[in-house]
Amino acid sequence: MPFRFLRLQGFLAAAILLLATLVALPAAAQDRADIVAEICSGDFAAQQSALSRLAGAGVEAGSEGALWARRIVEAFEGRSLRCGDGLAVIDTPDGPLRASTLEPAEGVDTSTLSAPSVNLRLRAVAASAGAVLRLFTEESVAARAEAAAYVDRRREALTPEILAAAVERETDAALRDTLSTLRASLLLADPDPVNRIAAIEAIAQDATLRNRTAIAEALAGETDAAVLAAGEKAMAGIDRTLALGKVLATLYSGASYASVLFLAALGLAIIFGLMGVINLAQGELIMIGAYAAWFTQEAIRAALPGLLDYYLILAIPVSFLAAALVGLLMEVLVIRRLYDRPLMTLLATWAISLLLINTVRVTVGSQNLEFYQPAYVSGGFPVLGDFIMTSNRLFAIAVALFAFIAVVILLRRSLFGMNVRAVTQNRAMAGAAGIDTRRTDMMAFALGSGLAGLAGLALSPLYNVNPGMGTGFIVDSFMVVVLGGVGSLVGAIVAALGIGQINVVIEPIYGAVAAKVLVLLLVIVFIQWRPEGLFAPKGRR
Amino acid sequence: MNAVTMTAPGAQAIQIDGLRVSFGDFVAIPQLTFIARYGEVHGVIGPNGAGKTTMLDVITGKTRPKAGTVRLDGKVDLLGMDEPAIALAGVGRKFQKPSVFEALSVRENLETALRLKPRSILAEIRSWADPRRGTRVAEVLEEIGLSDLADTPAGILAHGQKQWLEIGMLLMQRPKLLMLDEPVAGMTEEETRHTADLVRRLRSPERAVLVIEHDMAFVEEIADRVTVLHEGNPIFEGRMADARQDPLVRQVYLGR
Amino acid sequence: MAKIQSDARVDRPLLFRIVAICLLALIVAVPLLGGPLSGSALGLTPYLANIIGQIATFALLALALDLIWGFGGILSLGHGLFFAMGGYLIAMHMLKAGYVYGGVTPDIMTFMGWTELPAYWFGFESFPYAFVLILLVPGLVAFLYGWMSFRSRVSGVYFAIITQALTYVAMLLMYRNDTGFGGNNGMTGFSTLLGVPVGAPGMVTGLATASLVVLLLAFLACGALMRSPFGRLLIAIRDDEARLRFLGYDTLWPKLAAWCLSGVLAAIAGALYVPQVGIINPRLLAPEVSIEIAVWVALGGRGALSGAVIGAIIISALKFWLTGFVPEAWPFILAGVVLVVVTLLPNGLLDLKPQRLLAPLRRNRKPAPEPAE
Amino acid sequence: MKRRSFVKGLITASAGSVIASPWVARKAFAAAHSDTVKLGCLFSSSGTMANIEGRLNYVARMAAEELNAKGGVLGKMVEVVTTDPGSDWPLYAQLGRQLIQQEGVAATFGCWTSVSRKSVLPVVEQNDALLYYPLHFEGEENSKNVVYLNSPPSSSVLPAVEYLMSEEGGSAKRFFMLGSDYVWPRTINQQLKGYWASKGIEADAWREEYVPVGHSNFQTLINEIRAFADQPGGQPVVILTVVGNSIPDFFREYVNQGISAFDVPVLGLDALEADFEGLDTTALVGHLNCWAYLQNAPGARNQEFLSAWANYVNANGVPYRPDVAIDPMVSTYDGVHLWALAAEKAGSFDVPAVREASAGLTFACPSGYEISMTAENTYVKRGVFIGSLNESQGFDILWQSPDTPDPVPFSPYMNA
Repeated sequence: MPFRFLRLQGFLAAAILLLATLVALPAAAQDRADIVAEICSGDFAAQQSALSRLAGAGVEAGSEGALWARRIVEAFEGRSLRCGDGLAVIDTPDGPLRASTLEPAEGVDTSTLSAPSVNLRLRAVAASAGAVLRLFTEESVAARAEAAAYVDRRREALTPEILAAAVERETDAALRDTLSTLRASLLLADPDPVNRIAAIEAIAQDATLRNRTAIAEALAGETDAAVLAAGEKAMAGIDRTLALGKVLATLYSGASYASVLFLAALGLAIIFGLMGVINLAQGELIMIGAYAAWFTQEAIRAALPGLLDYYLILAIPVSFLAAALVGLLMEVLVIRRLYDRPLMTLLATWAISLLLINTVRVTVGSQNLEFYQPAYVSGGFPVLGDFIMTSNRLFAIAVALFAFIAVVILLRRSLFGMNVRAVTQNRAMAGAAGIDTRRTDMMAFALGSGLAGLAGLALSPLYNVNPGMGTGFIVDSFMVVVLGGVGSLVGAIVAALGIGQINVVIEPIYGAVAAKVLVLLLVIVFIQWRPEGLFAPKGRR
Repeated sequence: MNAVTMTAPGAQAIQIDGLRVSFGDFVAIPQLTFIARYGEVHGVIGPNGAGKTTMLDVITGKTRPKAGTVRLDGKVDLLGMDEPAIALAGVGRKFQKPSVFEALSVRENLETALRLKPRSILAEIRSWADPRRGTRVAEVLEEIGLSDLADTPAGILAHGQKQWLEIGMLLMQRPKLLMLDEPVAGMTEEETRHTADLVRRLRSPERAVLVIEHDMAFVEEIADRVTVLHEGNPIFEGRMADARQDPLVRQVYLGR
Repeated sequence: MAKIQSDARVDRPLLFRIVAICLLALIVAVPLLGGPLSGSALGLTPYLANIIGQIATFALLALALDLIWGFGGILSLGHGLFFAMGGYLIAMHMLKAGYVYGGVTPDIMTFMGWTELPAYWFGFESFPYAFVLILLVPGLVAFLYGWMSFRSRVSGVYFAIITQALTYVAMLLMYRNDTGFGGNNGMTGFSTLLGVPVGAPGMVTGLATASLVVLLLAFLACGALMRSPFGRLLIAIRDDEARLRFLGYDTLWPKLAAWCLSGVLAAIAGALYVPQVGIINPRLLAPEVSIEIAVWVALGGRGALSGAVIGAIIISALKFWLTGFVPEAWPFILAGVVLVVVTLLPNGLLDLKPQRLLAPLRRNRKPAPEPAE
Repeated sequence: MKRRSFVKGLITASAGSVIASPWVARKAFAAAHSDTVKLGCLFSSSGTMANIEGRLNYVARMAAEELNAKGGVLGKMVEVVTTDPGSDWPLYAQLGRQLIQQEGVAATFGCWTSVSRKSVLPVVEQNDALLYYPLHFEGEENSKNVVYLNSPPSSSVLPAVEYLMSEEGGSAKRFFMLGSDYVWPRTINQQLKGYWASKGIEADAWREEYVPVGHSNFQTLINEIRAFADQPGGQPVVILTVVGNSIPDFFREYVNQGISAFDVPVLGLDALEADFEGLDTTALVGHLNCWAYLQNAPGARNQEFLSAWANYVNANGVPYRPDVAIDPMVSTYDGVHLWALAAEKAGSFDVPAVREASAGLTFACPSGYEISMTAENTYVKRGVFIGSLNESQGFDILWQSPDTPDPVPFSPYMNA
């Protein structure tokens, strides 16, 4: 269509003109001063164009220019670039530097200058430009690869020309391929259909909904049959991956929710399931575990800051023991007297939960605790399509598995486990056989409490940690234990997975509350129908 | 010690055929056939886990078997009925642990125990104050020897007295089949002797009495006939004196 | 006052009479001191009259729970559900009546963008209709749930936990605005009750007196019922349900009857409570609210009607006083009370007979039995 | 220290129970201190709102100390009576009744959520009392018994949304509204939908979702946000009206799923400096909020306020951070001073007189604006800030209004 072609030509001409100005500029000192002045101008459009020019600095001026540009961009982003009275300096700990020359600015009082405000748009362009400049200035391949991955996501300051230059300069073969693909993907509106097809194929390599939308939008005005065919094929491929990713994401969400439920319920499965004690303070033991983790973090921060990254691991015994100790005290002081009166235990443990919540509240305070999030519990990694595996939930799943295996081994293989099972099956016989049943009760209660503490640790990267955090878990965890079958650990894990999975399937359709309501009602009705739960312990009831 | 004379067998009160009970993988009773007759006191003995209590659970409707039949008077199929219906059909059971209504007086316990067949519960509780009921209560109080304690709350009775009260509650019902699960467990010698007297008096042509017990001497004293159960199988049936001589019984139960 | 029959099993005769007489005295005193004599030295401020009225509804609620827990041995940790039902139903009546007759648009219509109230609000402007529903809806819910649970022999701690879960479910549902009962906001801004503006001078003392009257009537009626053969049957169920079944009683129906009665009483308490506080929201369905009801009964003494009433009065009066005054201390006091009762006074304050004051030193006291698992 | 106040509480409680009736004690106390005037506080120091709401008790006390240092109001010392409604909405009504009827406070400062305000409203109206409410809110209410210290949507939310839709703000075209399920988010979103409809934006450009108050698991919802954002139709934004502890929970999951403010910026209408105390905000930089005060507000008046707060925290062992100040704190502070000004002007503590004297009063707010009370209703005219979250858990000012716009209680977009 000739008209369309003309328009495209016009667009291209404009683009080339713009490019020409871009490429021709940044070398001279005067240009640098101009760019800085534009950034300081406070005029949105001027700031945007200045940042784009900075991004192109590496193409023309090589490393030296790129280094300067990077310095400016980072100073702008970090708000250490200060402007005022026709002056622009970078504030550094060693004193201000003139922005255009990076020479010390003697006698400039930075407090009279202000940082230009960085709105979201400018920040995006600046971040993109910064990453582009890292491609040109970083020495290590890894750092450049990291920058490449970043510009792949943030393309505001990216042009095919810049990438072409980057590809040319690149020494690492693998990274060069990555950059070439990236460059190809920028040519979605290229006049050459071959380039457009290449762009579609490059984009389709990362099968996300966002990229599918990009291809679909590009195809909207497409006339070339080959490009259309390539686009349809690419979109079909993305659709398949997305569907698979969605299934995986649902499974993962379900598993992660199940791990939370299971962790919260595991201690209860011991205390209620094996010992028959209704512990309404179970949620507060979770809270104690989380607080113990926080105190560990603070202790490590103070004493061994180098190990701070590992505090969640180091806190495992601390959280476990802290909650176990609280549980032990509960058992010795109160619960021991009430084994024959289950309903009174219920009230007593509720009172203890009230005490624990409020003791923590008046001693530590009611605000959320600040947790340092090491790399292994923050962020996530894309797996397939739009499915991102978040690390904090992965951590919870790992701890849940670890706790499950440890408890199974403990109960099946250790003398203590044998004692517990003997006492729960026939208290009198176990006592006659020489087992100290009181001590066994005490230890089993402490174990159940300790496991709740462990749950607190594992949930601290996921939930707000404050004195009331435990109250939300109690109904859910009872439902898990009762549904699974009292006394059955396998039952608890199956019940948790079931509840978790059903929940995440219903949630997107009817919302979080309806999902929870439906699941709870299902469990309640199920228990009416089969009071012994999914996995009833075998034997006479 | 009086030897119990063996009388001619009466009509079958309860008849169990081909009974099989299992819990999950655990088979409590593989295949049991058992008969208790009117006019007899029938003792059931066996080591722990022999399936004695399980058998009572099946008869009273507490446990559902996997296979087999349980008939009362040769015609009433108890397996299709729930616990209250079985009780109303004439099966009374005393639990191992004394089970009385602790907050009610001895008299009220007995009044409550008289539950008549086709009436509604509402009609029943209205008639608790009926004078005719009072007569029956007085009889039973006499029978179990608690007349003096009639207005005492059951909760403060001694262990043995509670057991007798519970037996008395069953007597109120005039059951066809009376089952006593370890009636003398935990009793003093004096109480045991008193209980033995009571149980002997319970023998009547309209009633079959089934006693499950660990105490050999007690069984020997009261039972006309004993069945020895081992892992759910009857390995002996006959007189207690003969049971003591039986090699198989000696091996599994007495032979230590 | 007519002769009050007493039965030591149901209550301590003297205590029962004392409580009844005190309630009667309050019924006379509150309207006098809150009305004509409000200016005198002993005069009641509206604030205090209101508190007395609220506490009366709590005592009624405790009475309801004691029927089923103290006498039937069935612990419900979900009585907040019935209480809230009564409250919501009366609130719906007051809002709808204000809307239809007074032209006051309920907030919920504004922020939900509704032009009319949902269909299930139909007829609520009529008090008789609302009143019938206050008896019917909780009764029906109690019946359905009780029938399901008792039939499948869910009992003891299972029953307690499942009632709690059920209440929790109701709370989640009611917190949703889409459910149509005001969500988190609940209902407030009532304008009239039975044609009288809620801000009218006699309203506070009137409601308080009404609550006291209902409490006294319920107290006497429950006392009579528990002394009747039905009460004895209920006690027999508590003491040994299995024994009773093996004697030929189908325990489903007596339990169900007591459970429904208890639910309806709790709903009546809720219907009296909400007009006095002027707001209801799903908070009443929170698990800890229902547990607190059980604490009242446990403190006063299970299985004694006067105990339940006294327990509710003591704890809620303490709470009213302390939450405004030393808020941090209240949870500690409540928790302390529970722990002391549970470990040292298994039958609640009723253990505090003069001759039992040394009781904690004796080991072998027998707590009231709990139903066999 | 909190602990000390607890011990003191226990002692007082046990001492108090010796005295037969609490109201006797109270009357005796009041008689002995007849040279004081009482102000009541209804802010929760426990429950889901405690983390942010609790600090307002202390600000009210601080403002009262300032008044007392200058000789009190009308010659009387100001005494602040605090309560703890425990984030339990009906309890606000109960305690409000206690403050007004039993304590006889001259004015009450209280409530964060609109639910709690709606709960107290009948109480203050029936007793003709004054409630100073320090939060920006949904409007649609104009009671003569409430002083609305903060802004209705027309002068807070709408400017911020307009900014997001402007070229500079990122030309937002599509909107994901996520809120806690109660009156404030519901009403705000109603108004926004009316506003967008009036701009000719189609209904398929927005989505509306609600979670229960206190909701913590945002995994599924953030998946949905991502799916919404990746669809065609232009720049998406999230209008976040969740409250309390849900705010940090939301942002934590947002970061973990790798969504940045560049991709989908979040306008957190209730998000404050204090909500991010427990979070590492480096990955959250650029998300937005809008308030009538931000801690980074320029001007000496703000520095004065900040150092007064820091001193007060350090001197009294207040369990909150000395270096964090949030809008509702400033609004409460303004409220106490506005009340004092009105009482001085009226020459009386009587509610009708104070209310009448309030019209037209001005006060130099720490935000840097000269705020003033409207004459035709009990709203306060304030400036507006749009903030952008920075690395250090604070908000940089992106935009601020040139003056103090007139508050519009009833939105024209409400049922549009």
